[in-house]
Amino acid sequence: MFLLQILANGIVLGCLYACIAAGFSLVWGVLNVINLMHGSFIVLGSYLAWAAYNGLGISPWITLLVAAPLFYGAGWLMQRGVLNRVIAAPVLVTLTLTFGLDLMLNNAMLLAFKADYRKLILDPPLGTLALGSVVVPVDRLVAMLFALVLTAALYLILRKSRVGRAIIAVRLDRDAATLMGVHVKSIYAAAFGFGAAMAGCAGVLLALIFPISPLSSTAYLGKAFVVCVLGGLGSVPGAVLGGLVLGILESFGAMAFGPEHAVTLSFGLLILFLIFRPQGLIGRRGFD
Amino acid sequence: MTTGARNALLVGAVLLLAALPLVGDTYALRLGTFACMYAVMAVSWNVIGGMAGYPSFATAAFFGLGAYAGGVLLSKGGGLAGALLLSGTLAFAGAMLLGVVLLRLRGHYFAVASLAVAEVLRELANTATDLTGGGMGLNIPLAATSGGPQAEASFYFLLMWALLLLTLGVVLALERSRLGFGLQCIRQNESAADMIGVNATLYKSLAFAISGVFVAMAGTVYAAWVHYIEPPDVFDILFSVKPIVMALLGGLGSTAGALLGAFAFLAIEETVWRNSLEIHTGLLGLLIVVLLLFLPNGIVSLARRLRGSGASGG
Amino acid sequence: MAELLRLESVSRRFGGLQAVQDVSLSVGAGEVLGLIGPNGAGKTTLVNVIAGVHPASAGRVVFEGRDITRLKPYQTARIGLARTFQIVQPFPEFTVLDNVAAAAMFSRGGMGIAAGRQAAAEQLDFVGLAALAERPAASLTLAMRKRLELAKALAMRPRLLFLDEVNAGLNSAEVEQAMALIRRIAASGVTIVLIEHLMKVVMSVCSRIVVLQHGALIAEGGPAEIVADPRVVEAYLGKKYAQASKAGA
Amino acid sequence: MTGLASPPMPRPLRRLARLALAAAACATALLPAVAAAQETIRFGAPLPMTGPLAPEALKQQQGYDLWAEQVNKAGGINVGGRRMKVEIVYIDYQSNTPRAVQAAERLITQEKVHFLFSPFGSGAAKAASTVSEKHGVPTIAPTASSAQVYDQGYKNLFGTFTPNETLTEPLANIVAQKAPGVKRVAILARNDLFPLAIAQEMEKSAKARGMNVVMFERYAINTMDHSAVMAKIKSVSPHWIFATGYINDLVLIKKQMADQRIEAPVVTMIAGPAYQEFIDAAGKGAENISSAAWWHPAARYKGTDVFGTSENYNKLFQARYKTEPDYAQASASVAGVLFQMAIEKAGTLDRAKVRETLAGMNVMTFYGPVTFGPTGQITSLEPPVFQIQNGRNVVVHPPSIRQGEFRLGVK
Repeated sequence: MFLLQILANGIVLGCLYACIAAGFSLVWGVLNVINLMHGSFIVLGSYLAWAAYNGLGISPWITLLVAAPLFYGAGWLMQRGVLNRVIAAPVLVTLTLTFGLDLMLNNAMLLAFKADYRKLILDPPLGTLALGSVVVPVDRLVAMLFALVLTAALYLILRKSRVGRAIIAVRLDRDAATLMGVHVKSIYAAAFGFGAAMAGCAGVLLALIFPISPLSSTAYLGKAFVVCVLGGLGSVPGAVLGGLVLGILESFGAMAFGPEHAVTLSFGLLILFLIFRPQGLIGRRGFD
Repeated sequence: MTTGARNALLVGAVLLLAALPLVGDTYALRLGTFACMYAVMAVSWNVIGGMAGYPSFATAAFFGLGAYAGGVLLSKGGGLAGALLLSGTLAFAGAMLLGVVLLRLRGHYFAVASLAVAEVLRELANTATDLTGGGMGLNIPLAATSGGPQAEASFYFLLMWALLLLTLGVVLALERSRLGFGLQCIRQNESAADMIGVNATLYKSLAFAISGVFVAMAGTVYAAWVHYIEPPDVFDILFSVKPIVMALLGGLGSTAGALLGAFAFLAIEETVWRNSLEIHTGLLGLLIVVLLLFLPNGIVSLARRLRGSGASGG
Repeated sequence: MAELLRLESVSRRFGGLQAVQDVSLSVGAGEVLGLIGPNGAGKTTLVNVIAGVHPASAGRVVFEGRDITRLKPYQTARIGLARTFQIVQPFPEFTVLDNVAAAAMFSRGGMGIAAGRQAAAEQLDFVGLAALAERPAASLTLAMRKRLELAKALAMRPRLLFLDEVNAGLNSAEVEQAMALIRRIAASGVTIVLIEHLMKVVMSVCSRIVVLQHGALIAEGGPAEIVADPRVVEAYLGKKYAQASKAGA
Repeated sequence: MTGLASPPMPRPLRRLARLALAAAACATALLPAVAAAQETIRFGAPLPMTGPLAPEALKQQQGYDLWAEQVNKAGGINVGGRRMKVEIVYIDYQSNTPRAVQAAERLITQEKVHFLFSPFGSGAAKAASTVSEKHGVPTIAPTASSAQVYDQGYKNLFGTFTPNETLTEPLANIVAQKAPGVKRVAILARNDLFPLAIAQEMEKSAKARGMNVVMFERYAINTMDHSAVMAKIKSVSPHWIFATGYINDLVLIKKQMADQRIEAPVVTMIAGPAYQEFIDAAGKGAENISSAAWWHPAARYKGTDVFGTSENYNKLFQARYKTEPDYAQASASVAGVLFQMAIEKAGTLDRAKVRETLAGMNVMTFYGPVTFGPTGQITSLEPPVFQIQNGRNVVVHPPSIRQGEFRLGVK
């Protein structure tokens, strides 16, 4: 029955949402900065994949490996150069500042790539896979798997690596971390770098599925917001859970109320969670 | 120069603006109307953002609500006065109700929730097709002003200008009132304010409502003025961000700063838009970044710093 | 003397932590009650419960015969209950005068800005801060800030005043001045509950003392009795000293 | 008022920033535009050069520029014996309707243009028409087909797209004739003025022929993922899927239909398949998708305008832009042509006279026969229906310019 199909759509979409939101949630959780450029970073990642594939014939899977360090570096520099000045500033300043930066980034992309929609069409198209009555496009499936791998990688980095532990320490208690000899400024830069890298890689994956244009950055940002609040701030598993919940809810919601209500549903959910459960589904005041 | 003198100077300047219809052509009047509209938004936002210290991104929601509430009444034959009254009361009541729930949040959470309110309202306007025309937009009939474009442009300019005066009157009185004093307490230390008897929930909701009522009325005037509105235009996120940039440009916290910031912002935006076809959005972004990084206290402090005097204005 | 405040088996839990446990207590009008106990005994939490910052999980708080258990902080402030903060909480950008004026304006009866500033000037004279009226609160020394807290509390024309470690961090000369001030406040008819660690202050100012440990009331009585009570000594200094004091007494 | 802590910053940089900002702040915004040179006729063209509608704006600009170049090459417009050059003044309104209205007013009052082209699309054209009506400036809308655009009783607004039903009626006829088995129709429309209006017309045309509209859904602007509604379409198993939107919406919808292996005997999309960009992006999936538009390069009209015949227009366009023209570019060019013919016939630049001539016009152009109805919308076109067959648009109706047979089955 097609309910299975809707569930499958919801799950695949949910994993993509998780990948979109994980980096955003990390930056918001650790730096307490809402990065409105997150959507544009994702679109930039898509352009990278498109340019690499159409220009140099490099397949998106390889571009993925290149995108991670590239965006990490870009994010690191942007944080040290610009955002570090306003880290302690009230939310008003940081939110408006990233809004201004996003205007610049979006306009630059518009000039560089023109506004027409670009499409990354794999030469041997991956086609679709039928599992019983459920039909799933292979490109989305592969993108979903990579998305999960990426999110898991971020989770492991935060858990196992030195810089990851430092990021968590800063998130839990900035002053205590400083006393432990953690160089907070470079940790902020690292966290922002990881956030940007996640966005860039998500962009590469999304290039396979959606048309690429600077104008879809707001759509990605909207999803990142909802998933991040749903799942719980700064929590990677929270992002995965939030993504899945949103993906499934949107799929079934669109069926029940009609597709044009999907946006209303997601933002309505956002408000409800902000008011009644700001720490999200599984997020805690601390870290997960 | 004390605050009182500076406020009087600025209100005087606004009064002078009334002469624009005599001297300006329809385009100058259009710019003047936009300037007054931006000023109403910036001054109103300052009540919740500057005075109470709650970073509201709901200005677009109030503007869109006013545009559609007033627009629907006008398209069904209602008078302009009735439409203004309707959108004003709707915004005030809506803000009070919403405020009780929304204002329990603080900082980022409040900012994001207020941002989401505009998104939800826009989608509701988009889907309630039979009431609002949905994605097909709403026709608002040409108001019965006889006379050519100059007369109509002057009419709407003076209407928006009068709304600005009303807003300034209320907000300047508020600034010196007990409510204004209480809001300052809340901004500086809300728990201390609680302990000395300030009813923070009520005061914050009142501030949120006042920050919405005149913006909604401006939305109605806007709808009557352009005769055709679509949800994405009147619920545009820029209507939430620009007033904040104007308040920051003018110097956060003071009504005069917001007013000055609004006119300065319009001048910059118009110059940038007029002279560069391709990169004006980018330049607007650059303005915001430069402003926030190098001039956090806005033009008011700029003037003071340029004079190098230690005058304790504001 | 008439009973001003009565706690009927009040307790407060934060998740698993039982911060205040079944406290029953009554405070007479005009008294200076000392509320003492080791750190973390739940003294400040008890005050927060009474003031409505954290509503009681169980039991009742009765003030002047009226049940105020469910009232919010701003409501208790308006019926004559005032408190100072352990960690000083000024309005940084306001002047000293406006800090006190705010308290006068929004508390009992409430008044306009001008009247508020007038009342504030009087309170500043009373606590000796008149000279610093126009200075921003953020620029005051710790001792001066403590006095500002006191002035703000007095500006609320309280009937019951909670002083939460007003003397913490002050040197001996400043403590002497603070004690003189507290005596003058008590003399003006305000009932005071003094949360204090400095025994010198407690012994000389308080008419009755109540001891709290692990959120529960373990002793009540005059200053002399309390000091000798083994349970109190044990709570502060541990068992060994308690036996010694019992043997020695 | 200490406000926010100002960041640590080297002194010179801060002074530089302060000066730059102060200069910008007092730059006078109202500096009047340079006085218009007398010997050129200026046409105002507000376009969404940035923002979501940028691809569509590019097409309009190509149509206008081609016309202006041809006219100036032929010596300009003959205004009562005097030859005058043509100049098109562009303003970008960032796909934001309020700014489109402001751009129109700026073109009229500041740039002193003689005549105006409407901004892109039905919504913005309608909003801007109020300004040109107030100033009495004849305006031609090359890309506004919904009747609702012309329902405000304005005299100065003309449109070169015939109403939406002139597209849906021939489509419904052909499908009823060629595929009598088609009974169940699923409609998916973008929640926007033109796409929604034409979807509603489609519903009427389908019901008029006894077809059962089993689904009518709207999708929000900027929707990225349609998989939910695809599942719904699959559940109603329609014979005919009718989707409306702009190029990127329709490319996305076609791909996601293929993603879920949705097939149907007839799939029609409006305002997408006519464009080469759609065919390139949709790839093999575009095979047999039908559509309709107000003009098609296969047209063979003999006009009395500067381009003359449709073939000549194709040739000139191909030479200039290296691709075949589609209806959007042709409509923009004919808007210029109609202004030219009206000015030459009226022999003056007087706006009222030119408006009179336009209203009463009955001419043949490369774009087809042109007469305007009472509301200003053109009524004389017979929009061709076409289908994508092995990567090319093939006209299947009207019979006069037919290039191939209507085929069923879209994978």
